[in-house]
Amino acid sequence: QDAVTLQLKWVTQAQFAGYYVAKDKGFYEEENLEVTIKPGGPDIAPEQVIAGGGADVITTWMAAGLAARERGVPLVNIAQPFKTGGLQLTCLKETGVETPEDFAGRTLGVWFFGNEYPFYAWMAKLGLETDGADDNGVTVLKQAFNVDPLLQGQADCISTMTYNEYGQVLDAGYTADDLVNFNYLEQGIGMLEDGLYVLEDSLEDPAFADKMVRFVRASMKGWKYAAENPEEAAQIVVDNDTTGAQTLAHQTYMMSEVAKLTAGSNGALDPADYEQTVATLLSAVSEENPAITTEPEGAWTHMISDQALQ
Amino acid sequence: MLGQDLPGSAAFGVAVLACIAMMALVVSLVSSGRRAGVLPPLVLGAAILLLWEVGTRGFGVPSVILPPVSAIAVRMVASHATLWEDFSQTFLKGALSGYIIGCGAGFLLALFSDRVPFLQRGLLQVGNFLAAMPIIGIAPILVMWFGFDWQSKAAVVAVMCFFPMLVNTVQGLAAAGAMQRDLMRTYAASYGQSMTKLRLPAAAPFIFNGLKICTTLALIGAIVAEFFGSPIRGMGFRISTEVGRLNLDMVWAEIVVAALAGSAFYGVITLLERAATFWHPSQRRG
Amino acid sequence: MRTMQSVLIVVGGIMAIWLAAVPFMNIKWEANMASRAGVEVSIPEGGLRRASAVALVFTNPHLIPGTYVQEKPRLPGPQQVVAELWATTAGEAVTSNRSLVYHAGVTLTGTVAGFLFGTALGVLLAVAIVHVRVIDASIMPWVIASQTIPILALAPMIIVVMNSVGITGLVPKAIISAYLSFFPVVVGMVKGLRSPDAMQMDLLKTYNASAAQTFWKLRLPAAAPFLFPSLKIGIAASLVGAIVGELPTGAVAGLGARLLAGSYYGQTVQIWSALFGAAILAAILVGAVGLIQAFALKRMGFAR
Amino acid sequence: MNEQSPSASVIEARNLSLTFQTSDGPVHALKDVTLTIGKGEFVSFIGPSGCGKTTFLRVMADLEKPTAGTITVNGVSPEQARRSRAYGYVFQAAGLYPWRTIGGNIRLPLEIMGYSKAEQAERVRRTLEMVELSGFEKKFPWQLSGGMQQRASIARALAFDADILLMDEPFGALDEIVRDHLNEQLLELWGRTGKTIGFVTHSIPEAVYLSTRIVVMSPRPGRITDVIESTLPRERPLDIRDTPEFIEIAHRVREGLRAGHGDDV
Amino acid sequence: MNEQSPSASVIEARNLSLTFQTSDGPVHALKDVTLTIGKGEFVSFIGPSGCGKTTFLRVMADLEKPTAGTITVNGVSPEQARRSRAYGYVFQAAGLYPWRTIGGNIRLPLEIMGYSKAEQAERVRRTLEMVELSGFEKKFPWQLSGGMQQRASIARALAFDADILLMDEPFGALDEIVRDHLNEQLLELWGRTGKTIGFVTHSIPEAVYLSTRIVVMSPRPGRITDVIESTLPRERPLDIRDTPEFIEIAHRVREGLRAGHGDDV
Ligand SMILES: Nc1ncnc2c1ncn2[C@@H]1O[C@H](COP(=O)(O)OP(=O)(O)OP(=O)(O)O)[C@@H](O)[C@H]1O
Ligand SMILES: Nc1ncnc2c1ncn2[C@@H]1O[C@H](COP(=O)(O)OP(=O)(O)OP(=O)(O)O)[C@@H](O)[C@H]1O
Ligand SMILES: Cc1ncc(C[n+]2csc(CCO)c2C)c(N)n1
Ligand SMILES: [Mg+2]
Ligand SMILES: [Mg+2]
Repeated sequence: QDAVTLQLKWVTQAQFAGYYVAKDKGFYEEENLEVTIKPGGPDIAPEQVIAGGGADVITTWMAAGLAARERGVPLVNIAQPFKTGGLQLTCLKETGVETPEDFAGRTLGVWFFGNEYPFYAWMAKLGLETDGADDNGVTVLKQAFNVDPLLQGQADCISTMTYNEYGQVLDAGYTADDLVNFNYLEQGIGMLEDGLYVLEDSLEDPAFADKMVRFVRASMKGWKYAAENPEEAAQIVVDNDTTGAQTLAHQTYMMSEVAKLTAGSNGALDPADYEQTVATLLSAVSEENPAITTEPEGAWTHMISDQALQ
Repeated sequence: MLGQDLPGSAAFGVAVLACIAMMALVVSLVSSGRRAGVLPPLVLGAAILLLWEVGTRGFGVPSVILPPVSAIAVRMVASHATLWEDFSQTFLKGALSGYIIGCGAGFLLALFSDRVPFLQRGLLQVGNFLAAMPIIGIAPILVMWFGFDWQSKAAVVAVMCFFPMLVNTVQGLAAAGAMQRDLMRTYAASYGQSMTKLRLPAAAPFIFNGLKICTTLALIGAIVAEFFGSPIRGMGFRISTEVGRLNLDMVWAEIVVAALAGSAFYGVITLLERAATFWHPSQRRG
Repeated sequence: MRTMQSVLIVVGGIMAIWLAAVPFMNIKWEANMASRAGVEVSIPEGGLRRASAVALVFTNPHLIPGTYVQEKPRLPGPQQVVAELWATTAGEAVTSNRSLVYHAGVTLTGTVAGFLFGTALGVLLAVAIVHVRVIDASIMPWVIASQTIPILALAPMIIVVMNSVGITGLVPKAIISAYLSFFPVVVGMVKGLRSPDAMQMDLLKTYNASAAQTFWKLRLPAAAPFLFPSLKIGIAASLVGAIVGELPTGAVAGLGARLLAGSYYGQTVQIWSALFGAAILAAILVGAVGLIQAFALKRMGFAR
Repeated sequence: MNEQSPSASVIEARNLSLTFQTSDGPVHALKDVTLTIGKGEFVSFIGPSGCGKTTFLRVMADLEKPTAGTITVNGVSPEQARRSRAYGYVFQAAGLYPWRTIGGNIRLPLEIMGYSKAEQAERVRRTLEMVELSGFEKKFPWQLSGGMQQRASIARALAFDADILLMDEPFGALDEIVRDHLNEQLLELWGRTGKTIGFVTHSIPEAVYLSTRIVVMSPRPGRITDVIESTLPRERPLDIRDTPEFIEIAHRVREGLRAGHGDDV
Repeated sequence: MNEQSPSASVIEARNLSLTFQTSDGPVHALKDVTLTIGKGEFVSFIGPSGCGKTTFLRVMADLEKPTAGTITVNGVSPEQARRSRAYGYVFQAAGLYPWRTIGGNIRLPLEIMGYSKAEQAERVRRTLEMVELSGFEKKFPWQLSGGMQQRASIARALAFDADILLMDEPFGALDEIVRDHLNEQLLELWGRTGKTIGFVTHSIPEAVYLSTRIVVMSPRPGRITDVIESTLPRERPLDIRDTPEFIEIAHRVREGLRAGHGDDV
């Protein structure tokens, strides 16, 4: 069996259900692979892990992947199970925010650690400064893990994922009617999320390329199974969570929402989506926080997905 | 392996030899009996930096894992304005105010409990228990209570400093010898008099011990608390954000600032201690 | 006995303050939810956000009971923490990853491994510092400087870098623990090894004792009373190191992972119970060192 | 000058006992001690190590509470006497505060008792001269030899005007010549001021040379085995120690001591 | 028994000087000291505090290096003598190791010098008996009174067979009766073993009672001002101290001391 180490972007949750299902259901084994799935965490940068040789393949957001490429870690997208993104900005209606025009003077919660590029691109597009609340700017908070800042009234809007934090806000007692959501895709600054990336030169090794083909094939099988059997997938995720803190109810919710994001993808990257992500990043470059400054080259390949999905 | 890394390992070898030469110099200096002062640690530091620089460059360590020293230095110069902003946010606002509040509160409670001996025994036990507790774990709670800005960082620092200070002060107030106290009794000295003239001076070495422990805790507390939410400036914010962006040179620049600030803070307290407790055997020399 | 009594009073006092604080900390959320649910709530002019918690509590006494049983309180009631502690210890099999005992065990191995490692390093360094002048002159300032580096901020990178060379799990965590615990041991041990006074040293000189004999028969026993308090500080620091080492790799296991998971989902009660679990673990560890200390020092005749 | 009236008794102890409770069981430091010290007397306490000399002095000074019996100092309880600052006390070890200079140490009681600045300076100067330490006012204790520290601690007890002086082996750490000198000084001071002095010593000649009365004690339990009245005149040159009368008293003290020693070496 | 041949000199010091460099400037602890001690002699050193007695003894023991002059011990350098374990040393304070029992403390030099277990036990028993501490072998130092600790420290120096015994005020902390007793014991040991003894004391009677020669020293700088040969017989009962001969020697020592004291109190 060939060993493959996958580094996730975040903790064990249904966001990564496809991989856990493939492992649990023996899809990897069928492809003669022995896959180790390393959960991530708030301070684990998958790009750093792969650069240091701690993983063969990682999941990450495209903006972060391209940024890493510009900083000397030659990442290549080999597959894109997520067709669309779940990132949004969620505001409390009672604070009076209804459109992006209302942002000026507000406090917005943002995730950093390589997740901030879409936000800065958006603000650049809106022409809003990010260094303090006034007529022409917003106050940015580094939002930690949870939705407390919104519930405690410390921020007017916070970042949420459709499949996770948004559900937590609903769980806390607010209804969809109390909230206003700005989906990044709908705002035209959508960027590809959770793709699979490897180091460019490793693909030159045919044996490695072959391993990745089998890996992507089995993973997509896992995603398909997960979408069809959300309850079982959620249970598999909960079983794989070593902290014992995840609940089945929440993971089931997450699975159903994640399925919406993976729905349109067969695993191959759609070059149009790639172009859009790059165009957004380049068109609205934030001065202090540029993800990329020049058009990347060779940042994706169909070599693996083509073979995997034929 | 050999062929590929030859320039790297050759340079590394030269650097190792240079370090050995420097250390040999120090050895001869020290063993010749002359007072070498700050020279030996400086030489050691220089040797480590040299090995670091040559090692990272020579072996082609990716800069997203460990950048060479020179890159860090360049970054420090280029981003000095950001570094200063972060420093004032985290150290001047968060750490320092928390330090003053925490140490002050610990000291005052120790004084108070001294007047209520019954309370003191329990307080000390509970204080010892809480001092051993990983206070760092309360950071997410305090960020939730006190908001994102430096106030919550100050709160974390204050809580971390409180117990070491309390425990040390209480211990210090008990440090005056039985005979020294008896002397005060023979003078029928008032509580305040024996406090100011005997027990506080006798407690000073312990109080400074607490103050010194807290200098390192203060910086650590303020930085880690920023991991749990912060405005978009501060040393902890910068460290965690720039790791995510793979700008490791900036991360190390912040760490250098933190180490310099921490050492300076420690040094200042040590100087104060030396001035205030010159009489203590540990401070006498020659 | 009197100590016991006053400990109880202090703990009782803390409990009372805690209980009294709960309504004030949680009232806003309670009022918010109650008014959404159509319950009569008196909210002052200017809305809930601006309202003072004190005023809210006194104008809405009927909401007070609810503040003690919120699912995600700002400040959980003590009974909630105790219930959660009970449920996650007695209520789960020890081997289950939902059991706090299991997670405490994971943290404990990291702590103990790091502590042993740090103590060994600290003792060796102290012995070298005391015996070799060059080491004393060149290393001590760096030992102090090492503690001013925010290792806790570096911890994630250490773990990633170690991960990248294939070292995972216990070792990186233990290294952080060791880094934090070696310092108090070096300081205490150097002080202790240097504690023999000139006369005690001279005595051995008159016997023409070797350096090794001086070490085993004088320096080491003289250092014992200094070593143990350092070990107590060291093991507490070690625990902090293990917990912090568990934070970044949040998905794995241990009290730090519990803390993070609780934080990630806003489960305050879970955070508090992990925190208390850690405090109890700290107390047990320090207590264990204390027992060894009492035994060792008594055998050595230091106890009076 | 030294009008001594037997009626004015300064210390009156009746059936005084003091038992320390230790983990090894009770230690009877004092047992049934009865003693009266008149005004202006110079009483020495002598006895083997551990016989309760220090303890007895500490009871007089209200630093220790007797477990049985009664004691009055100046007609009131030791506590009241202490509060009215009736005595100066010299401890067995110098016990100077290391963070104060020699001058600062001597000034300590004066500050506490509220003397004026000028008065403080004057008294420090005067007592330093008395113990021949002028010039060392600005030095810290650790810069002085053990004997000099001991003298500074004596100066500290003499700096303020207490009627009673309690001294616990004050000259133990001094060599014979300095000791002789300070013995003379002490006698001179006593003659001049009429203080009542309680004095602990291990030296038989010293006890005989200084005292109007010598109290011999024995240990386990600590009790008084002999009280020897001195027949020496109040005026005592150093060479009085070679007179047969002196040698005779010293002999009696030695016999008393030896008897109390028992089998204890 | 005690065959003393003048040729066999054990200690030979010529023009010995020792200056301590301190932050306040140099301290001349010893200046131009010349002295020869023959085999089997009992030499006492007496002099005011700080005159260099301890320093001189420490130079003999190679615990301090002279800054000028020469000294030999048993014909070799002090360092070689120390390495061959030529002497036992009793410090001014007891200095027992608190983590060892009394027995363990006495065993310490024996362990270091590699005596067999059986031999160690035997010697501990014998020396404990000598200082009358049998039965206290298992006790820790702090469970004993100061005087008993001092005796244990003497036993420690006697436990192994060194030809030279250097004792720095060994009986300072003891009361007169115990002191008398140990003085007798020491004389008995000396007579029996023929050791060479260097002995520091503050007590004139003690010096006269014990010594074959008394070296009087004076301070600043520390030098020898007088060397008094004792005319007393080797056999000395305690009451020899009342003989005119004894009093005469004591008087000479006191005069020598007083002269050396100068203006220094
Ligand atoms: N605080 C205490 N606790 C228990 N026992 C004590 C305490 N203080 C003194 N003792 C005991 O009381 C007895 C008398 O002690 P004290 O100090 O009065 O003796 P002393 O006559 O002054 O002896 P020395 O000549 O050695 O100073 C001793 O047996 C001593 O061990
Ligand atoms: N390590 C040292 N550094 C500086 N000065 C010293 C040192 N040791 C001793 N002295 C000084 O040397 C002189 C002689 O000291 P020494 O201890 O020999 O005196 P001593 O005769 O033994 O006095 P005592 O009777 O008080 O024991 C003193 O003035 C002392 O202050
Ligand atoms: C400190 C911190 N940094 C980043 C993220 C963002 N993040 C990482 S994975 C993921 C998917 C949603 O669970 C998201 C949003 C976070 N939550 N907390
Ligand atoms: Mg006493
Ligand atoms: Mg001496």
